[in-house]
Amino acid sequence: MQALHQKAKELLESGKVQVIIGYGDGSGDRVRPVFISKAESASDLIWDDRCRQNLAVYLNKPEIKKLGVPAIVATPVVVKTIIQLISENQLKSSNIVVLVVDNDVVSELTDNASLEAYSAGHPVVFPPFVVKEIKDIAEMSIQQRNKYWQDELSRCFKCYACRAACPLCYCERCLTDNNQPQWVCVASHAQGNFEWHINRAMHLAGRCVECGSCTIACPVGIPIGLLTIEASRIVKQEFGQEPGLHCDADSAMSSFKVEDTETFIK
Amino acid sequence: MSRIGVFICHCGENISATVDCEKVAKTLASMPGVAHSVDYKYMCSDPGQSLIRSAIKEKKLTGVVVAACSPRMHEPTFRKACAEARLNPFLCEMANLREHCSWVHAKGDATTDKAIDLVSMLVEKVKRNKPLFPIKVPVTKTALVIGGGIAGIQAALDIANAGQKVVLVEREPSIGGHMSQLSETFPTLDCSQCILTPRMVEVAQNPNITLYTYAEVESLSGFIGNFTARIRKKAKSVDEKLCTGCGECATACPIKKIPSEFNTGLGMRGAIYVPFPQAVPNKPVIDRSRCTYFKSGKCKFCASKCPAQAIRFDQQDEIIEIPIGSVVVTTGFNIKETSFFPEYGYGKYKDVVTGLQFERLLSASGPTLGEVKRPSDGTVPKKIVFVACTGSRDPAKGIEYCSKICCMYTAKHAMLYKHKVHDGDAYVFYMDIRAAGKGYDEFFRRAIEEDHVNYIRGRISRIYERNGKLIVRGADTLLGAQQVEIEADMVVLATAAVANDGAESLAQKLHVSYDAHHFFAEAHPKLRPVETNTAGIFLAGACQSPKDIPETVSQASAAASKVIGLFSNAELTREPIIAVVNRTAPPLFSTCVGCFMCQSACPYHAIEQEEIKTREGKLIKMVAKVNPGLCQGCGTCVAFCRSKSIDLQGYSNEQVYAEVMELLS
Amino acid sequence: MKIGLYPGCSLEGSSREYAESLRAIAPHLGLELEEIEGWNCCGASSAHQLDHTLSLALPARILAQAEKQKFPELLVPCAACYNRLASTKKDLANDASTRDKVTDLINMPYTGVTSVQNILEVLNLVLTPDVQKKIPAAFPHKVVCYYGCLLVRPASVVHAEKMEDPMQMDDLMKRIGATPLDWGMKTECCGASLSITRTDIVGKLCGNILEDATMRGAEAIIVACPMCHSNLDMRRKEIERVTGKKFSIPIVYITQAIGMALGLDAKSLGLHRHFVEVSVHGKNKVQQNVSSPSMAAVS
Amino acid sequence: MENNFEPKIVAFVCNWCTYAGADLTGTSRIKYATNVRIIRFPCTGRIDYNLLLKAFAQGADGVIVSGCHPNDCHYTSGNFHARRRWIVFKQMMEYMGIDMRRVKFSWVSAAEGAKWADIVNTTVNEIRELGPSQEYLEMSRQGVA
Amino acid sequence: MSVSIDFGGDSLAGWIQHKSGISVQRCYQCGKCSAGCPASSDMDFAPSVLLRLLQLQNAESDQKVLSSYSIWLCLTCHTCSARCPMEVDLPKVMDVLRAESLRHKLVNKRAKDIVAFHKSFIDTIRNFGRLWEVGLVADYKLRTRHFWQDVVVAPVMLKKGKLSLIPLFHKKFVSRIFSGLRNREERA
Repeated sequence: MQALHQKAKELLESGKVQVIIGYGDGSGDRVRPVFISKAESASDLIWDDRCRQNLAVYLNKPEIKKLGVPAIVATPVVVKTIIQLISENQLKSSNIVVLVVDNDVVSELTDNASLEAYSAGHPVVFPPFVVKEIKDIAEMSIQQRNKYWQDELSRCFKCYACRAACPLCYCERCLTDNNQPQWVCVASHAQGNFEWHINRAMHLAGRCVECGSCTIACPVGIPIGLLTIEASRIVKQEFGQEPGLHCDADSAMSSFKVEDTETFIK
Repeated sequence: MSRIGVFICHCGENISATVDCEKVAKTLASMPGVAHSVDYKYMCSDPGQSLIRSAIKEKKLTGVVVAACSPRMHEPTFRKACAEARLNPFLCEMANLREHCSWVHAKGDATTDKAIDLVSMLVEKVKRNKPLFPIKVPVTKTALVIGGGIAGIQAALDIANAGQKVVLVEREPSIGGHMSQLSETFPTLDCSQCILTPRMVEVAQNPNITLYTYAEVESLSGFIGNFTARIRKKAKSVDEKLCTGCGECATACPIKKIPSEFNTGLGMRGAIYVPFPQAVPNKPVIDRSRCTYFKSGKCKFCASKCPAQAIRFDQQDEIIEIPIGSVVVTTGFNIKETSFFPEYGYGKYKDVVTGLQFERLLSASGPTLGEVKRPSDGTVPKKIVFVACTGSRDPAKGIEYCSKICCMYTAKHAMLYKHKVHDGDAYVFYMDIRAAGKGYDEFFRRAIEEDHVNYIRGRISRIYERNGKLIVRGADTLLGAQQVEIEADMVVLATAAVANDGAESLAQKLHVSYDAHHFFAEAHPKLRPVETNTAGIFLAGACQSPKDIPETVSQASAAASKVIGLFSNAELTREPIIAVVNRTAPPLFSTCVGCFMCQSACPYHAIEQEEIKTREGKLIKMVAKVNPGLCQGCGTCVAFCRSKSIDLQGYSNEQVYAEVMELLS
Repeated sequence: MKIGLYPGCSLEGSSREYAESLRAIAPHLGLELEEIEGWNCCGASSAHQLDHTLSLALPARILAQAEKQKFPELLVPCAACYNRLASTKKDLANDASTRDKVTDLINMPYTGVTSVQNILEVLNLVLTPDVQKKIPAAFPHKVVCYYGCLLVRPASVVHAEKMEDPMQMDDLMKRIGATPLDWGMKTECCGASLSITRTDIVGKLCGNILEDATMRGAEAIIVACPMCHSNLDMRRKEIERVTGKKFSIPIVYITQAIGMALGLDAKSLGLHRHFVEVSVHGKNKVQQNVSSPSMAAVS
Repeated sequence: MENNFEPKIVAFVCNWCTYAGADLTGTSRIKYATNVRIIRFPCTGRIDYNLLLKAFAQGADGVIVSGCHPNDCHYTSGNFHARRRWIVFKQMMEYMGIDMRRVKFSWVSAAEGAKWADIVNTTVNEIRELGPSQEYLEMSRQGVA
Repeated sequence: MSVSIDFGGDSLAGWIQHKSGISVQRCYQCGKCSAGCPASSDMDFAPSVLLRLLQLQNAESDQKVLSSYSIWLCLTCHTCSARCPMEVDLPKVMDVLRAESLRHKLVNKRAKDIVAFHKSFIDTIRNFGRLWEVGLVADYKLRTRHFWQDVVVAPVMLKKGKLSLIPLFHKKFVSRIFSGLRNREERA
């Protein structure tokens, strides 16, 4: 942690960055995101196993953007998110300092190549319970899946916490806020919820970096992350493309290969 | 409030025989927003059209639905009628009651119900139609022709002779291309250089043509009528204005042993050279990668001998930018080298040559002055084997197509060989003879019947050298695939014609499509054979697929006529069915967040990145912007846009949504 | 370098000199050979001529055994065995259902981790410049390298670099001071699978090979395959009968050539087992003997 | 038992291939079931999956999506983009428990008039077998209630 | 003369496709395989002619193929497939053809020796686990009654220590494979 504090201090003092997005102590045993603009507060930063939230979500928030050039304390999934954001023209590696901590050594990832190398070396590993959920659903019949999701989604009341927590949901006007035409029913009944969630999955297909922020954010405990994870799984299986690996990759869903195969188009 | 007019056509009895047209008109009349609904026997007839025109005026219609035949048939007719009544033509839609309803269903309520559905769906759509106006773009009347082979020469001359300006860019030091390397041409056996070189000179002298040799296209931006080409003029190291083309420099150059590209490695050239005596321009260039001065800083023999003092060692590459209205791509082809063929010795046998090398051996201007001699020892081959389909039609080697020219030039080779070596034996191994063309089959028959060339149907398995002879192992498939072994003095491989080096990167610079073999793709194989999918860029010759000279020249003239046609207008008019990115009030400016997924989705590279800035020039955001000159209106971008910030005029989100909702209401 | 060894049946029988010479040169090349335990025949060409499953099961058992002994690499000096093992490995890697069927038959786990190496690949690794220093131009003979079929085909199995004109063996020959000649029969077939049943075809094919080699002025034909060796060496009578020509050129295993270059004695290299004598005189000279005395003794 | 159920089917087709192919069905006077209503798009690339959702929500029993064969797209590659979209959409819907047998994807060229009739008839028959669309409609009914 | 041979209701070509995934229809009769085949001149049908017969897909030509001598003369040297422009894996086709020829008892008379040899070979492996050359040749001679063949070579081989008269027994290593295969056949 020492190294992290030192690095943060240097960055702020040198004026290279104006804000450091990192983790700090929260209430109880929890950690919370902190935004440090003063060198003397650098020691508020913490780094341990509890630091898992995907802080990249703050990078595109206007109130954070206002603060100036940011440095971000990055977990592997944050690095992936940043790469994905770069590939979608939402960030430039030259306008951000990415700090990764390995064995109390802090490294700066300052260009696309170093971000990509880091991402390639740190694959996302799901916690066992997620692996189990994925497996359970995969083994269900289509009717069981229908019931499963109808039950789960019936709790959704369209608070859009999932949207707010997702670092890749950065549209300035969401599809749901568009009423000409009304693509997604406003009401949080079964149809409206279904429309919202399948759109979210389709929009994140081949983009979701599987950080799980949406599931954590859901106040009624719907495992909605599974939907976007599935969408990305389909993309990887069918087109061999994974998000968060290449800064100049075309999005899997807006590109194609002549050799793409399917069996259902007659 | 919409005031839609609905016009149900009986199409004689074509529609009314199975659809109750009167009922359709009546039902529609009571639909909200419909101000007028009638049926009539022939809507497309003059009285029918005037029915529409007068209703527009009298009922002050804001939109029209004509329910008749397929819009692919009469949409232009009815839109024109609306325009005549001063209703924007894009406020007129057609419901297809004939092809999609009356002709495919039996008479009955279900059919009439369907007709009602189809019409009401279009009524809901047309309520949301917006007036659209044809897009006009200006035209720069200069054509860029890329590649100075026979295709480029023909295209450039045709365009120039029609009074338009042409910029012709050639990568090599001279124009002429492969045709200048050929000996005689089938099926007439006229001398290739004799017919080509006058055309080359014409190019140089035509005031409408600007010729850049030793130059390449760096990039092309813009769109039809309004391209900008960046051209790199590679340093020739010679001041062309001063050079008189006397050739003293080439004589002076101490380096003499560089394999000549023009002579396919069978002859030599110096480091400063003119590729061949009839070159246009007939001025030398220094091959810097081979020049002693450029390698070691010493020599300058050429400069010391140049009477005009035209050598410029310090010359730099020059980039020029030219506004261009249209492009003709004529970059031609190449052939596979013998080294590509493992079973034929990986190119290690000197007397196994390609067809193009054999052309040089036959050519009077070639390294042997037209005498057929073995490259290894200079003896005259008495037994020679020609192998057709070497690499062509060979999926295992990655080339599944037919190279098209080999059957004919192989027959020509065998024939010319027999004419020159009377006591020689010529064998041709072939799979099929493809001699479709005027006088072609007769030509190849002559090789067999008059010149006694031995044609054997079968492919060669292997060639190897033994005692200075080439052992050729084949089979005669017309004799039960019996093995044939020939001890030949020389073997000529009709190797596959492939896309020219750099075709892929050029295609990417021009944004034109190309196939798996890097041949450029035509817009439609039959009906648009010289157009590309990028408006304003045309193709001719072997860069599109292997072809012979007559076909190449026809295509070049065709492409030229397309350019001339384009240049005959002061400006271009295009249908306004294009995508548009929304613009809103500040601070948002547009709901587009600039993820540019649409950019990779667009087949036409029509989406650009636009910077929205404050008045002080500070960047606020990047948004997508559609170039109306390039957009063809497929709408693929629209379906990708997550925030629905891009929409397609004529098929907008609101319009198609309304259609679905109405249909199932 | 330690490596697993699958000798194969021929190297225990009619081609034991191949095994002998390999074992003799191994220590000089820093090669430690550990023979695989309880190995069986790979099935050679007969198994796949008659029974597809058997032709996979026999090699699979060998590969599984190599895995069991944790050999990362397995040297298979016999070109025929090498080809069968490599092709089985490929088939099992590409087809899960076949793999299940075969592992069930052999009742051994198989994952495909062991890499199968032929003699040329291994020699290429161990015949290093350091070893070369010990043998400057010690084998100063004009030779032709005969690869036959099984070391170069099919390309999908053996990954030969230049299938129609392979150079690995030629390169090894250069390293021991020999002059490999270009010739026309490098990868032609000797007729191996008909060696007992259609000796006339074998005679014809081998005759072509011997004739071309002789015509080019080669002093020996270098081989790396027991099948090729026995056909070219032992079938001289038949070859003479079919072609009407006498050939005296000796057939030398690559391991024997390297052994001679290293100065090892003829006996340890098994040279005495050849039908066509390979005389070693003075400084490792390969002498062409005009008529084979041993052959004469029999006829 | 006679099946009196007449499914409602919406077809989303591209202008250049399938719409023209359906025109050819007409000019060839090949008969097919009346259950289908065609909505014209410039290209399959334009077809938003949300339109399929809306069609089901509005009570469609089946949907046909059809365009140019691969490599035949009037716009070069719109259908390739569409194909990717449908590959993901179909699996995603199935993951969420929606029976995608109600959606028929096909390539019908401008020359395949008979194929179009066949696709419509097959789809109508298959949807008739499946019965009225339930699962999706139930969701939208909840909305009404 | 034509007997009907059953390939599960398919032609022999279809059967080959089913068994090996190879389509004989890919062959366009360029003859490159026949041109390079070392055994072609001894065959009754050159390799490309065999493929042509298969392409015809009728019982008569299928039978010609299965009773041909060619399929047994194929040396599996892969020269054909290495150079085939259409990437037809002819050696693999030959494997299927030989299996079918045996199954339908159509083995060419002249090929009896070759089949006998392969059977002896496999029997030797079955009995000894490894190849015992003396045993193999003895077995082969018993099958074919070619007692005098190789009398010239064998004594020299013995003398030179290339043959061992006593086999080593490694049968246990392969007994499971052979019994497994037999069970499978019996089940089928």
